[in-house]
Amino acid sequence: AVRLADFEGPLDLLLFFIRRDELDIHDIPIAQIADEYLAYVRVLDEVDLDGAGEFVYMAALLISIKAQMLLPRPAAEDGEEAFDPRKELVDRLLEYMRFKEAAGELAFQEGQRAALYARQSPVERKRYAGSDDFITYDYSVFQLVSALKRVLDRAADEEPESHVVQAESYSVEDQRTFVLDRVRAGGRHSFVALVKERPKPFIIATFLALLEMIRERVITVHIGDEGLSDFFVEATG
Amino acid sequence: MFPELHQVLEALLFAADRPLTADEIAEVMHTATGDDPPTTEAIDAGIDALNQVYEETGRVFRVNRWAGGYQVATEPIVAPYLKALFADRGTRRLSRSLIETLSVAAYRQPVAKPEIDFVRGVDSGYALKRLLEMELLAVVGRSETVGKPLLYGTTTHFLERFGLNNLEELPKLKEIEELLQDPELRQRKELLDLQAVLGSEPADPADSTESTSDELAEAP
Amino acid sequence: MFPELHQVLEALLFAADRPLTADEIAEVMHTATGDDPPTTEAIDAGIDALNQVYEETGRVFRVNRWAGGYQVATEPIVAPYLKALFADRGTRRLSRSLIETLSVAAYRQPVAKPEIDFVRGVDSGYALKRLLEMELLAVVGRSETVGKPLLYGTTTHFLERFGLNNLEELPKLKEIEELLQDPELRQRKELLDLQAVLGSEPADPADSTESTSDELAEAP
Repeated sequence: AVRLADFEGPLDLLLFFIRRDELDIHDIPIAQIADEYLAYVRVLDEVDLDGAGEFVYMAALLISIKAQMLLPRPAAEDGEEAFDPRKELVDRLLEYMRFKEAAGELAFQEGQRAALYARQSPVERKRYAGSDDFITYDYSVFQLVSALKRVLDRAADEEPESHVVQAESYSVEDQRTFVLDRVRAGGRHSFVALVKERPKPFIIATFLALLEMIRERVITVHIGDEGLSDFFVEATG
Repeated sequence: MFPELHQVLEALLFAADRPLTADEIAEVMHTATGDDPPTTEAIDAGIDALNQVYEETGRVFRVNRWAGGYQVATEPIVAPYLKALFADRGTRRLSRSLIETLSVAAYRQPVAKPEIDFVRGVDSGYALKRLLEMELLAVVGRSETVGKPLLYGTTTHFLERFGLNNLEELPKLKEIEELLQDPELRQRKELLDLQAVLGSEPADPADSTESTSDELAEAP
Repeated sequence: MFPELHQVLEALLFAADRPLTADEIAEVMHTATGDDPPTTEAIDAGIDALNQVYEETGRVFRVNRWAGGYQVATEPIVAPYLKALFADRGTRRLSRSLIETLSVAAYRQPVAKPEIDFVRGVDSGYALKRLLEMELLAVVGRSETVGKPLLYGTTTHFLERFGLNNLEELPKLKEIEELLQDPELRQRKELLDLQAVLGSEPADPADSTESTSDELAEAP
């Protein structure tokens, strides 16, 4: 099964918001971010991705900070810094950013070194044999989740309240076949178009199938001008 | 007729499929001839001489110094051809979650899983397992803290894969202030803005982490 | 800037671990550049040109034509050195000084050199270096004590070599500690005990990480 953490984690989602809205990390509007974070967690929960629990934990933390922010704070004494309930989280985010930056440097180093070919020993070949841990991508997985969220919201709006939900289910495996049939024909396919006017279970299973196939490098993602509202997939060349 | 030192070095480094240390080379030479082996300095000078000849005569390989030893590898100019030759093996780069876990472990070593999990905000169990299997990390002991979790550290293979001679050559971990104020990052932010206007995404995946901080750097 | 034909040939033949045919080479070149590949005759002439340069510049390898393809191999003049390089591959047992040092490191990890030296009563510098090269030990950090010496710990390869699943499977020292209150005696006993176990390491013919002779490891 696909684990979201294989792509990105709860801290990345926070950084995603901060980056998207160009927020000052030292003055995060917690109330707004907490609500939005929760909305994303609901989506992750609905999709039932492995590891969503870690996001739930972070959402709970944000809500607790939000609550603390609402409490009257004692005025700062001279020479003392006012207590900011966000401080611990911000410190953690900053520390995480340091390592993300370092990881970027290492990845660069890895690329430089990878251009130099030495004789490869059998041991070396064994080390990396049959591994699927090499997917690299230059977008945030939360861009994909954003698109999913919009599609799901729209699907919910279109569904009449009284509508009796059919006990129709879609397996991730079926949706793999569904996606493969389309991308094999060639060209880039819009996620929105793939799941247009389909029921929620169909949308979710398709999304999971896509994540799986991205991880296995069966398909490649392109983020177009639509930015956060849609993305495109094509068969990996 | 006996070969000269630089010729012996060349032969050994060409035949080996891993980095050879000066000590190993000295040992091999002693075993082969029974003579006193050359000093580390002589070997190192011999390597320099070889590289100079390679450059002067248009060879497309060089002796590299990494993982505490010497290893011959091709120059970047021929990389596309070797990539094509080894298409089935691929020039595979570690995924984001693996390289992130690896960098936390590299900078914090010896480090236990709970600490890595905390920094990353996610369970790093799978990533650690894979990095151990790839021999980029190794178990190096046990922590004295509650539960005595295993401690992880990087391996010689890690140095080899990243072309580092030792851990001191790791890129310096940036201070937070640096991260938020780096003028280069500011510059890139302008580039990003321009790209946003032109409607294209930044192409370089290595930039994705930095672009996060770009936005922050510009925040009031 | 593009490499010349003979440079591409050199790179491919250097990195390949088997003979390459002219057809294979042509295909790789076509894949890498998209251009029409060179003819078999052009490739063969390129090989001749390479060999001539190798001879003129004193290289100790030549491109050989065998098994229906081309393969680089070293000249007979350096054969004794390569024999010495590969002779040590395989199943050598660790020397006594290496085993001793490894024992102390295994039980005390993460441990700094001064502590190992103290326990063994001799300088362990060389032994440590060899154990690091064999990837039985790895640097896992720095001590907080004076001089911030490096800390060493055992690797996954250590576990593999000694057939242990994890460090918990190291022979327990508890009984000994109960018996012997004298700390110095305990240390001696600790050594003997581990040697007894580690000295019976399984032979592993697939192992190629340690390729140096043990005799040198015994040197003072």
